[in-house]
Order: sequence, then structure tokens, then C-alpha cells
Amino acid sequence: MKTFSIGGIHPPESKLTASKAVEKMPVPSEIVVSMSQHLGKPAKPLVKVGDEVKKGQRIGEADGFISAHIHASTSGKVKSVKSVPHPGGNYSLSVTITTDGEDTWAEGLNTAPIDWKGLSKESIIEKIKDAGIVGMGGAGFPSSVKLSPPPDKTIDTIILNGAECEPFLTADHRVMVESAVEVIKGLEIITSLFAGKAKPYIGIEANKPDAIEAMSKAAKGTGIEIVTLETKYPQGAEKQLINAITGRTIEEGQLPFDKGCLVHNIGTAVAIYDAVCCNRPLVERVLTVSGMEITSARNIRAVIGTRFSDIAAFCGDMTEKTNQVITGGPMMGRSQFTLEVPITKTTSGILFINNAGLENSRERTCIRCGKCIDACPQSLEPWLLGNEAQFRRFDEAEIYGLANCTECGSCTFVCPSKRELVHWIKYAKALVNNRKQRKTA
Amino acid sequence: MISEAFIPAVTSLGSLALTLGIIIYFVSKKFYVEEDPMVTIINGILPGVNCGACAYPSCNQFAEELVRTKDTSMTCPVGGPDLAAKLGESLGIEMAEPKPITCSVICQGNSENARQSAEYVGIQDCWAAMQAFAGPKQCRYSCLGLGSCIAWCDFNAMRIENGLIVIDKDLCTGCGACVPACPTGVLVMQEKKAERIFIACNSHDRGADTKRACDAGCTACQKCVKVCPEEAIVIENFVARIIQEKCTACGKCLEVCPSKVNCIVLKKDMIKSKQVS
Amino acid sequence: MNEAINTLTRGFIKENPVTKMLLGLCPVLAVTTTAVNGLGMGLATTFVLIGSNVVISMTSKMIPDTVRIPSFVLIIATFVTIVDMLIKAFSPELNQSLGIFIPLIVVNCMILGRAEAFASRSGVWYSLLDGIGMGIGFTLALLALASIREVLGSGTIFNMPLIGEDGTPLLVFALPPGAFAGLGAIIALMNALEKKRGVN
Amino acid sequence: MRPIIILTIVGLISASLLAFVDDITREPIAQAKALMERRAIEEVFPFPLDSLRTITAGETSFFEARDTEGKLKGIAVKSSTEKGYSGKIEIILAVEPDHTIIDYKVIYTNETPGLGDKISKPKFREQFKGKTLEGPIWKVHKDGGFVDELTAATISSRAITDAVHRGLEHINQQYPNTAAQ
Amino acid sequence: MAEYLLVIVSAVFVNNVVFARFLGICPYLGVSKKIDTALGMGFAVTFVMTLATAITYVLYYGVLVPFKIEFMQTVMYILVIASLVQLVEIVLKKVSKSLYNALGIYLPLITTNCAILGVALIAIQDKYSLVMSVVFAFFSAIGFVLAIVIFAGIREKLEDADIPGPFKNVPIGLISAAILSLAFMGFSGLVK
Amino acid sequence: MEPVKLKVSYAPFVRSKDSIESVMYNVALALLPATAMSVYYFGIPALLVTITAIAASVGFEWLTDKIRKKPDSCLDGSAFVTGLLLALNVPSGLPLWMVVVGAFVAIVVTKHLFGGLGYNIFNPALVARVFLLISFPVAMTSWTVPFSVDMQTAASPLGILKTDGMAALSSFSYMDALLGKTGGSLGETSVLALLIGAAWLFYKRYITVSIPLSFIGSTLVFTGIFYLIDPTTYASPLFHFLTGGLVLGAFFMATDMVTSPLSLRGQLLFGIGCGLLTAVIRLWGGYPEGVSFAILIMNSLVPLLDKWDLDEIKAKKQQSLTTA
Repeated sequence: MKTFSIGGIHPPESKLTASKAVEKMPVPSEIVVSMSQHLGKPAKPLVKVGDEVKKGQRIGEADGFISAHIHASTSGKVKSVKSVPHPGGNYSLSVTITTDGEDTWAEGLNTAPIDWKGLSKESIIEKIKDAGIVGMGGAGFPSSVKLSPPPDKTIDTIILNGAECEPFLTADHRVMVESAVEVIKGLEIITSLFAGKAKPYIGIEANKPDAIEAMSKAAKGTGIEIVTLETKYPQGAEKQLINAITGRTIEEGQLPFDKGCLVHNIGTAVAIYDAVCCNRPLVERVLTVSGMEITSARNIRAVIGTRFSDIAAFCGDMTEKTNQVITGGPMMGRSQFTLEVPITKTTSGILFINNAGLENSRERTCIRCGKCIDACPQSLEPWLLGNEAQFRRFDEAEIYGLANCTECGSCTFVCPSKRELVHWIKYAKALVNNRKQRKTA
Repeated sequence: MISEAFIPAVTSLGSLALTLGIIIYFVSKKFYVEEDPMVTIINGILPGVNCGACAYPSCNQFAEELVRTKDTSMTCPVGGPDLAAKLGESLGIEMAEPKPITCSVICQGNSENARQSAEYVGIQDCWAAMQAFAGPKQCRYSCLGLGSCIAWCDFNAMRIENGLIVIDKDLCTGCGACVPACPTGVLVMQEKKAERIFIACNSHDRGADTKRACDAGCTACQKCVKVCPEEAIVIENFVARIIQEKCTACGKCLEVCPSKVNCIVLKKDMIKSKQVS
Repeated sequence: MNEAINTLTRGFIKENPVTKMLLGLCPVLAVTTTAVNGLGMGLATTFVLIGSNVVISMTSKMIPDTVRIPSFVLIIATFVTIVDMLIKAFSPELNQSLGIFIPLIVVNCMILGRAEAFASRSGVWYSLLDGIGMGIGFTLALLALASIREVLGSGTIFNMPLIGEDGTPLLVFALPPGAFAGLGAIIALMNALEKKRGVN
Repeated sequence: MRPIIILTIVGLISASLLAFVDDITREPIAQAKALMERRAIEEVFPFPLDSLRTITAGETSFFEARDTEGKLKGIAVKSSTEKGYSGKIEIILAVEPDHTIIDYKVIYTNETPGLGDKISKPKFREQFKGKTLEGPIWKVHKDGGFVDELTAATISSRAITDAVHRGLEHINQQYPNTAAQ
Repeated sequence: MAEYLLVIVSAVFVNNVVFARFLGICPYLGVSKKIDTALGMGFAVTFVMTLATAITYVLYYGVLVPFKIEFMQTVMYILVIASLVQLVEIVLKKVSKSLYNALGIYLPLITTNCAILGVALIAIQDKYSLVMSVVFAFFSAIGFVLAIVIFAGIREKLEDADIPGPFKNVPIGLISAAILSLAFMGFSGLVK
Repeated sequence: MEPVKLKVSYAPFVRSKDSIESVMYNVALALLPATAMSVYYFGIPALLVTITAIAASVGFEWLTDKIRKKPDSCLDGSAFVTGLLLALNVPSGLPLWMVVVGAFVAIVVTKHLFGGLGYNIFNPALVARVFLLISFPVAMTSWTVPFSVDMQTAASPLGILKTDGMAALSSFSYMDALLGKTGGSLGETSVLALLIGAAWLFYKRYITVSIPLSFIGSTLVFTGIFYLIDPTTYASPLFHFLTGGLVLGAFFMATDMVTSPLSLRGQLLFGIGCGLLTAVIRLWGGYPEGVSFAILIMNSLVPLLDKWDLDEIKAKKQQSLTTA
């Protein structure tokens, strides 16, 4: 079994919903569509209060090269366009839509599947861009940009990321089991863009045998190689996945395409298939609603903009013991300060948990056990970065590789002193950025 | 009476002293390094805290630059007029008098006025909290009350009281080191004169949202703008601003301000001191 | 007059050369095995300090900068040698236990420090007071550390036994580690006291 | 040129001053030195020293204590050993004219304070009193001798036994006649 | 050869200038905040100490003993050392400004570094030969470098430590020195 | 829906079960066999010393926390382990007040004056041991004979070797040393019990092999060379392995995370340094046993060893920046 070479940890898997089929959640009476659901500049809203919108209608326009279009996820009337809480922990400009319950598509969308093989490379990328597709694993990098690497870079490896190494999350897992054909077709579309020079892989962790089976079956005869990976966190991080499958190492400051690699998420592949073959923009996604404090944990398909409070209600409500609600996985997710936030294109899961450790958590001093060094997949010295951050020696922190940290959380997970290492590193990064901005300003 | 050790003692030490004296004398001639003694003098006068308020990274560099250029407009905000006089005296030039600057907090969102959104558990630092979410108060423009700025103050002038930063005006030198340390920007440097009356709210939310989040928020209701006889108040980006040049500190705006806790701060003692001077 | 008193007394505690200014620590550590040694060293150093302070305050204007330090140490060394010879002549036992630390008074940075920082810029009268004050401060510090070390390390004070023949003193205080730790503790104590006073 | 002259003058003054003080103290220093040695010898003899004569034979110095009539009352010798825990130990050993030990005094030691340096304590010295070269076995108890070693300081005990033994041998060489008496 | 080895081991470990002889405490505490400056200071001390011991040795046996003016020892020695340090300072200021800045005010402190005079005096007191004196001085200086560099390392590490207020800086330095000298006592008995 | 009061913290939201407590109490557990053996051999006095040392250490920890107004750390296990290690480093007949003095030196002076757990430069229990050894040389080297009824004392095998040479060791039994039937500190006796405990720590991955192996290995190699040269003066490596505190020191004291280097290279150098110094002191030094001194001296070099590694990381980084 393949895996990445440096560091890594084994958090408890807690995949409560691994065997639960994806259920479609009804569209709630009000949805909030954020203008920043991707990396880069937020989209510019195209609608104003009182406008009628149809499902799939473009309501936000990409603003700049690294940005993405935003579409109404159902039909209804625009209630407000203002800054509201965003699952990223912040506020963002969002369009609130009072839904009409009709869920009617805008004209020319959601057409019957066509064969993509006749389409030109440019038109495929154009379709992907029009559909507002972004990386659905978490970062939200606009897919059309990712699929158009600079001409001097040759892509020889395309990897579909089915590792899903975060505990609890099973959305990609279920998609692989239930929509194997779409996933494979999506990957084929991606591969076709590189004129047959790139070898496609799908990396899946060994704890999802049914997904491996379904994918192997669907991939038969397509030239796609299914790679079984050892269950180890953070197998699904881009750099680690590339290392696991190809053995290549992405150095500091490099991007995957510098090493001839391209990594896409499972959900993204399906979205690409939908966009290219069925003219469906990205308006809904599969996510895992899980955690010990939700009555009925399940995988759901919900329209983008559905509020967390509605999702909690759909899943039988959370228990009184809930003290944290998390978007994403427990290793790299974000804890929410309100349930009024909506899901976005990158919301892979919502966890309702009782983080009992939180009450008595107290950072102690480093006892130099070295566990963080062993755990770090980027071969950094997290304890040291933590110290440099804590004592505001940001220059030193940069020298010791601050920028190299992928914030996977492995160091914080293993630290016996319960130090908030990743948080300190993130803090240092924020202040370094702030200082740079001030310098250029 | 001369002892027998006298002559060898005197000759040996005398000649040793002579030899070494000659060597040092010539070596120091040969290896003489030119140095401007004035820089050392100026450096001695400066406060030596390297706060950077003068826009030079260290007091020493300020001293070097001052000695080199003899620029009378160069000021050390920390030292104030006294220091400027001393510097001028040493250099034999007339230094410009620096305007007294101080740091003001444009937020009154302490734990009574401002409402909480969620409880923050983690590194007790504003920037760290900002990495997790928009801050523990509902108003995202407020002082987060975790005191990141305190560490940047070289003069011990800051403390957190009741979830809000408080500045000790006697200790604040107006160096401005704390301003960039605030992630929400509630610290502003202004002339001491401006402190007598100013809007202590930073919220750019619409009125209703501001009101929901904080009792001391400026809702941009325009009442003060209308009542001001000098037209010294404007609304910019959902928050009022006082144009200090026009303001006479009459206090009429205060009477009409509808916030539960006035978002306009009037410091009566400041006005008095102005009248005296 | 006030200033004179201040010049005299500030060396006792407020600007104590050992606990506050951390000068001349080598003899403080080395000869404080017994209180007698400490006292002897303190007095010898005080004598040199007074002498050099007075002479340097009188002559400093005549001495050019390039040879300032050699001249100063020469003056100090003269006094040290005189003390050395006097001790050898009149207290050979003390000479034996203080050993090379008597000639080493010459490099006690307190003495050159006072010469540089005070005597060379002040009048004879104040230099004399400063020398006496600093000397007393130095002697006090030596005596304090020496008493602690003698009591804890040997179970005696001024060579008078405090515990019986079979008592077990904390030997380590008679040895180098005890000197370091004892001085560290005294300085920390002074810091703590000063902080307390500062708060009040 | 001035610095050179000044430094030289300072040197000259300093040198003259020192020569002067040296002249005064030279005599007292020599006396004090002699007095120190005499005091050490006085201490090991239990009686007042009326007259003391120093005899040097080779590298060893002997001190003869005589009463006013010139009768030999005791002999002292400087003896040393290198076998100490921390090297050299130097003692002054005093014996009766018939070579029975009166006492000894440690004049140089580097032994561990509180442990090896207990060789100077009266309690330990006591066991040597009255002993002669012939007769007892000059070893520590552990090695079959008569000396009760100090707890945890066997090496120092051995060393002092060696030093005393050597002192006795020196005396025996220098004064063979008295030994026969 | 064995004799030299013994002197070397003694000078570096057993009778370490700092931990056993209490010499050079001021620079030990003063110039040990950073390892780099500690090393710089160490080299300066090594250079001056070796040179000074050699010169004073010659002076002692060439002038003081023949003329029976041994009482002039202290005066002559300190004059030589003070001038030597001043020469080094003047030359260094011209030749390497960066090194001069790094060692800064501590260069004149070497004059009052009692280790220099102390080692020169001990070399005479212990009746070493000229070569042995130089070896002894050099390795005593190495012992000093060892002590100061170890201590600088400790201090760098303690920079972030939550040391009780009154113990910050010098007191904790002295406590560290106490523990170090405890540890160095393990070498006792290595050299008789 | 009623707004829920949520708590916000930063990722990750799951943590491993490892904690300072689990590390410390596992070390204590690993020391249990050795402690049990010493109580078995030396009887009630050994138990008293152990209990006093632990109680005093935890007590001083509590007291310093109170004085320094710090959150309680007296139950985090570190003081417990320090107390236990201190007990294992002293003879069973040591007066209990001396044990308390030792605990004070360990907890207050060596640990809290330096800032508390994680900041201490030196191993607290070892500083206490050396402090006691130098302060009370008689009491600290009066080893009770195992199973003796009237607290009869005798020298430890290493002590005998130092004072009386090889000849005096004719009756020495390697088996006794393995099981612990020789004079010595509580924890210096049963090598077997210590090895069992060490095996537990390896199993739980709380210690790595690098330090113990390089430590013991270099001691054995160094003493072995001299044994080969002259077996009549120098004892065999096996003798050195089985006697004194080598096993206790190598597995439980030198491996103390706080006071040992982080990188593998640092750990190997640290271990080799400890081993060589131990051998040098044992063969030629004044003290019969050198393990504690050796570890303390190497402790003081840890900041330099760490700095060496970090400087290399820095240099590498700078190089990659200039080439990029």
C-alpha cells in the first residue's frame, strides 16, 4: 500500500456515516448565497433586492482572473444583498433569496446528457468556468484556472483525490460509491484536456473498500489507475497525496504543476461532468452531517446557501450538549460562531460535537518530546515555530519555514502539552502578512 | 635613604611605562578612526526606546540622520517639545515643535455595551482570535478586548478593562506603535486637541445591525449632523466623523445622540485646558 | 551636605556595587568561605578604592585620554601592592587564605569603574566619600555572603562553632557551587525587596 | 608626546612609592613569615618553646625543641605525601625525643572539605599519639593496620598514615641514637 | 607529555577558571547573552591571555627576579595587560568594525577581566616553565570559552523561560553557574 | 430557533490522548519494578525514603505554584516522577530531612527558578543527587547492605573498585548485581528490574533507543578498551554495565525529554558524551560513580547541540532562498 514518506498521524476515524446513502435535502424557505465561495476575489453581485431569480441563474460575476461565478441555487426572490456571517468565520457579501418552492431552472440549463468528446478543449474550459466550479475539497481554487496551467509546465499525472483522510467525513466516499460513473467521466474530461499525455489516477484510502471496488469497476478499460492508500492523515493533502502516488516532493514555494501533477477532488470531477455534459452549474453539493451531537448523522445533498440551522433541523436537531459546530473535518475545519451561516461550494461536512476537552484545555509549556517533529508531514519543527510565534520573533519563524506549513493540524493533535501549535503558526502567518502589506502600502 | 630596590624598580617600571606609552601613542595615531562625536551626544539625549514613531528604525539612526541633515522638521514625538529644545540646543539650530499626539480608542464596546456572539476558547490574542472567526463580539469592528496591542506599547500605557482596551493618557507618548497591532483598527492617533470630542465608534454596519450589536454604536442616524451649528459632522461609510477644524466643542450633538450610551465622547477637562491656553 | 550624605550612603544598598551593579564579583565569590576572609577582603578593597579614588580625582585632568586606562590601573596597582605588602607583614594568616585575590584587587572592576565613572569627574571630597561608601557597600555584600556560606557550609561564624562536632553542615556552601548559588540568592532577594519598595 | 610623558611620570611615581613601602615592609614580611612557621610548630608541641633550632638535612627540615638548659624536649619534621584524594598533603609531625608521636598538624591539604579534611580533627589525630615507628602496623584498619579510617574517606586516611609514617622514618634516619635510647 | 596533558585537563575541566577559580565572572555574566558574542569574547580573551602570560613570564624572570623587585609584579603585570588590551582595541576598531561593535564595551572589560591577571599570576605561583605557562594560559582560556559558551547557550534557551521576576538575568545565571560547577566537580580527582 | 451559545476555537478539534500526565505516570509505572525491588531488598527505610521524596517533591511543586500564582501543576506527574527518581538516586538509610532538602533543590531550585516544567536546563533529580552527594558525602555513600537486619553499611562495588582496586572485587557476583543484591542507591541495584521498566517505555514509545544505546554503548566500548589493555587494574565492561547508576541513568535520566536534544544526531552525540564522561570519571576521577555528573554536564550542552541543528536548518533555508 502506498503512502507519503514523512510524518503523519492516525486520528480516530469516526466515520459514522460511511454506509449511509446520500439523501436529498428539500430546499428551505430562505437561502444565503455568498459571493466568496472560492479562493481569490469575491464575485460581484449581479442582482439587487427584489429581483426574481431562477435556479442556475448567474447572480455573481467572477471579479478577476482568480475568482468564480456564483449562481442562484434555486428559484425565488432576492431579499437582501449585504454582508452576513460566512462559514469561513468571517462576514461576506451575500445574496439572501426567499425561495418560491418551485425550484425552476433557468432556460437552457440542466439539459439531457450530451457526449463531451466532440467538444473542443477551449469550450470545455469555458463551460467549467461558466458553471462556477471550484475545488470542492476545501480550498476552493477555481477549477478552470487550475485546468489551464502555464504553457511551459507539462502535466503528466492527474490525480483524483479520494483519500478523504479527515475523520467523520464520508461525502466523497458516498459519491464514489453512488456516482462512480460520473466520477470516472469527470476524470476522463479532465484527462482529455491534456491530450493523452497525462496518466490519470484515483487515490483512495484503504478504509473505503466499497469505494475502491466501485471505482475499479467503473474505471475498467479507461486507463485510469485506482491506487489504494494506507489510512493515514493527512493523506488527502495535495502535497502528501502527490508524494504517496508518484513519490515526488513539492518543495517550498512550488505548486503541484511544477512537478507535473494536477490534483482534483472527487466532488469537483462530478461537478465538471454535470457542467460539461448536462449544462448544470454548481448549485448543490454532497456533504456529511455528522458528529456525536447530531441526532441523525447522514450524508445529504443540499443546495448551496442552505443555512446550518436548517440542516440541523433536517437531521433531527442537535443535542443540548453541543458546544461546537464545525465546517469541514475536525482536523482542518472551522468552528462556527453562529448557525446562521450557509453552506458553500467548499463545505464538505458539518459536525456537531461536544468538545469536552475545551473547558479544561490549557496550553502548557513544551516538554520537548519531539512528537510534533515526527508527526509533521512537511518536516518542520512545529514546536519551534510555535515558540517563535508566541514570542513574536516572526522573522525567525519565517526562516524556520513558516510558509511551508500546510496547517494540517497533526502537530497540535499529537502534542502532549496541548499546545495550540497550528493556531500559533496561523497567527504568525497573519502577522507576517500584515507586516508585508504595511510595508508595501 | 634610598633602598637597594629603588633604582631597579624605578628604572624598570619607568622604562616599561615609556615603551608602552610610545607604542600606544603611535598605534593609536596609525589606526585612528574618525567618528562624529555629535551622533553620540544626540543619541544620549534621545529616549533610546527605538519605538519607531519618528519613522526611523532606531534612535541611533534618527541621531545620525539629524546630525547629517540638521533638518529642523525632524521630530521625536515621544520626547515632545522639551526634547526638541534640547536637541536644538546641542546642534545649535531651532527645532520645530512637535504637535502633541495621543492614541484614542474609537470603540466603547466593553462587556456591558457590546453583545457577545460566541465564546472564544484559544490563544488570548486578537490576531489569533481573528484567525478563528470575526471576534467574540457581535460587532466585528469592535475592540476584541484580548489586548494584542499591549505588547507593542513600550510605555506601559495600555491595559484591558472590562473587555475593552484603555489607554493611560499620562503614559501614552503618541508613538503610534500600537496602531498597526490592532486587527480591527480601533486605535487611532490624533492630536491631543482632537481628543476633547470625537466619535468613539468604528462600526461600518448599517444602523440596525449596529444597534443590535452594541449600545454604544453609531447608527449613522444623521441627528448630530443636522444639529451641528458649525456643520462639523459628516457621515462616512455608516459612521459619523467630526471635522476638528470646524468643531467648537459646543456639545449640542451629544444631546441628540440616540444611542443608549453616547457614541460621541466629550472630554470636559480637555475643553477647560484649551480655554486656559 | 545632603549630596554628601547621598554620595556616602548610596553605595550601601541602593547602588550597592555587588548586588546592584554586579561589579567585582570574582573576589566576592572566591574569598567568602569564612566571614573573616570576607571582612578582610572587604577592608583591603575599601582601602584601595579610597586611595585610588582620591588620587585619580586629583590627577585625572592631567591625564590624556589615550593613556587614561593604563595610568588609572597603574595608580590602582600601586595601592594594591601597598595593601599586599601590609597584609603580608601584619596578617600573614589572612594573606594565606586570600592568596592571589589580593593582587587581583587591581582588576576588581568596581575600582576601575568608580575611577572612570565617578572619581575622574568629581572633586576630591566627593570621591573620598564615594570611595568610603562604595567600599562599605562592597564589604557589606562580602560579609553577608561570607556569613551565609560559613554558617551553612561549615557550621561556624567568625570561626566560632555553631553546631556540634558531629553536626552535618551543607558542605556544598563551602564549595564553589555554594558561592554561586548564595550570591544568586542574595541578588534575587535584593531585586525582590527593591521591587516591593518600588510598588509601595 | 604628552601621553607618553604622563604615563612615564605616573610609572616613576608609582615605582618610587612602592620601593619606599617595600623598604619599610621587607623586614616585617620576613619576620611574619618566620613567625607563621614557628607558630605552627609551637602548636604541635604541648609545652612552651624556649628554644628552637632548625636543622636542614637534604630536602628535609627538622626542628629541635630544647628547654632553657638546652635539653632536647622534642623533634618536629615537615613531612608530606602525594597519595591524598586530591594530591599533596603536608604535615608537621612532632615526636618526643624517644620518637613516640606527640601530635601532627596538617599545614597543606586539598582534601574534600567535610570529608577528607577530617584528618585534621583531634578525634582522628588522637589515635596516632604515643605510637612509634616499630610496633604497630602503619596501615589503615581495612588493610590490617591500627588506624581507624574515616567513614567514606579511606584514601585520605591512608594518605595521612603514609605521611606520618614517612615523617617517622625521616626522624629515624636523622636521629638514630635517640631511637635506640 | 603526560605532564602537559595533566595541566591541560586541569586548566579546562578540574580547575576551570570560572567554575573552580572564580576568575572572569564579570564577562562570564556580561557577555553571555548570545552564543556568537560569547565566542567573540572568548577568542579575544584567549588571545590576550596567552600573549599576556608569555610577556609577563619573561618580564618576571627577566627583570623582576634578577633585580629582586618581585613586589613590582602586580604593577608591571597590569600595566602590560592594560596596554595590550588597549592596543587590541585600537587595532580592532580599525581592522574589523563589526567585531569591534559586537564586543563593544566589553573590550576594555578584558583589562579588568581578572582571569587574565589571575592566570598570569598562577603561572608564576605554580612555578611552570615558559612553555608550560603558555600552554596553561591557552587552555585556561579554552576553559573560559567552554564555560561562557555553555552558559550563553543556556541563556539563549532561557530567553523565553518563565523565570520568577527577581531571578531574571544575573541571579538565574549564577544559579546555572552553581549547577554547572556542581557538575564540574565530577572532574575532581582527575588530576592529583 | 433559539440561538445556541457556541464555543469557537481553532482547529484541530480532536486531540490525541497523550498528555503530560500520561507521559509522566507511564515513566513512574516503568520505575515501579525497580522501586519494588529496592523495597524488597532494603525494607521499610527504602519505602520511607521513596514516600518522603515523592511527597516532598509534590509538596514543593504545590507550594511554588501557590507562591508564583501559577495554575496547579503538582498533580501533572512531573513532580511525582522527579521525586521517585530522586528516591532511586539516594541510599536507603539517608536521613529523611536530607531527602526533603534534595526535593527542594530538585523542584524549587532546578525546576521552578528556571521557569518550571519544560524550561529546566538540568535534570532536577540529578542536580538534587549531586547536591546531596557533595553536601553530605558520608550519608550519601553509606550504602545499606541488602537484607541486613541492623542496617549494616558497605561500600558499593564501584566504591570498592575505586578505593581498593580490582583485587578487592574477587567476591563480586554478576548475578547479584543483575538482581540488585549489592550496596548502592535504591535504583542502582536491580538492573533487571530497570530493564523491564525501560522495555515498557519503549513499548509505549515514550523513549527512543538513540540516547540509551549510545550512552551505554560508548561507556562499554571505552571501559572495554582499557579492560583489554590491563584487566588487572580496569574492571570489565560487564561490571560497569551492571553496577552503579548506568542503566538507571541511561534509560530514565538521560532520556528526560526536557533536558535532552531533539534531533537524532544531537541525541547520539549527547549519549556518547554521557558515556565517555561516565567512563572517564569512573576510571580516573575522584568519585567512584560518574553517571550523574556526566548527564548534568551533557545537559548543559543541549542548548548548543540544538542550536547546531537549528543553524543548519537556517543555513539550508537561506541557501535555498539564494538559489531560488
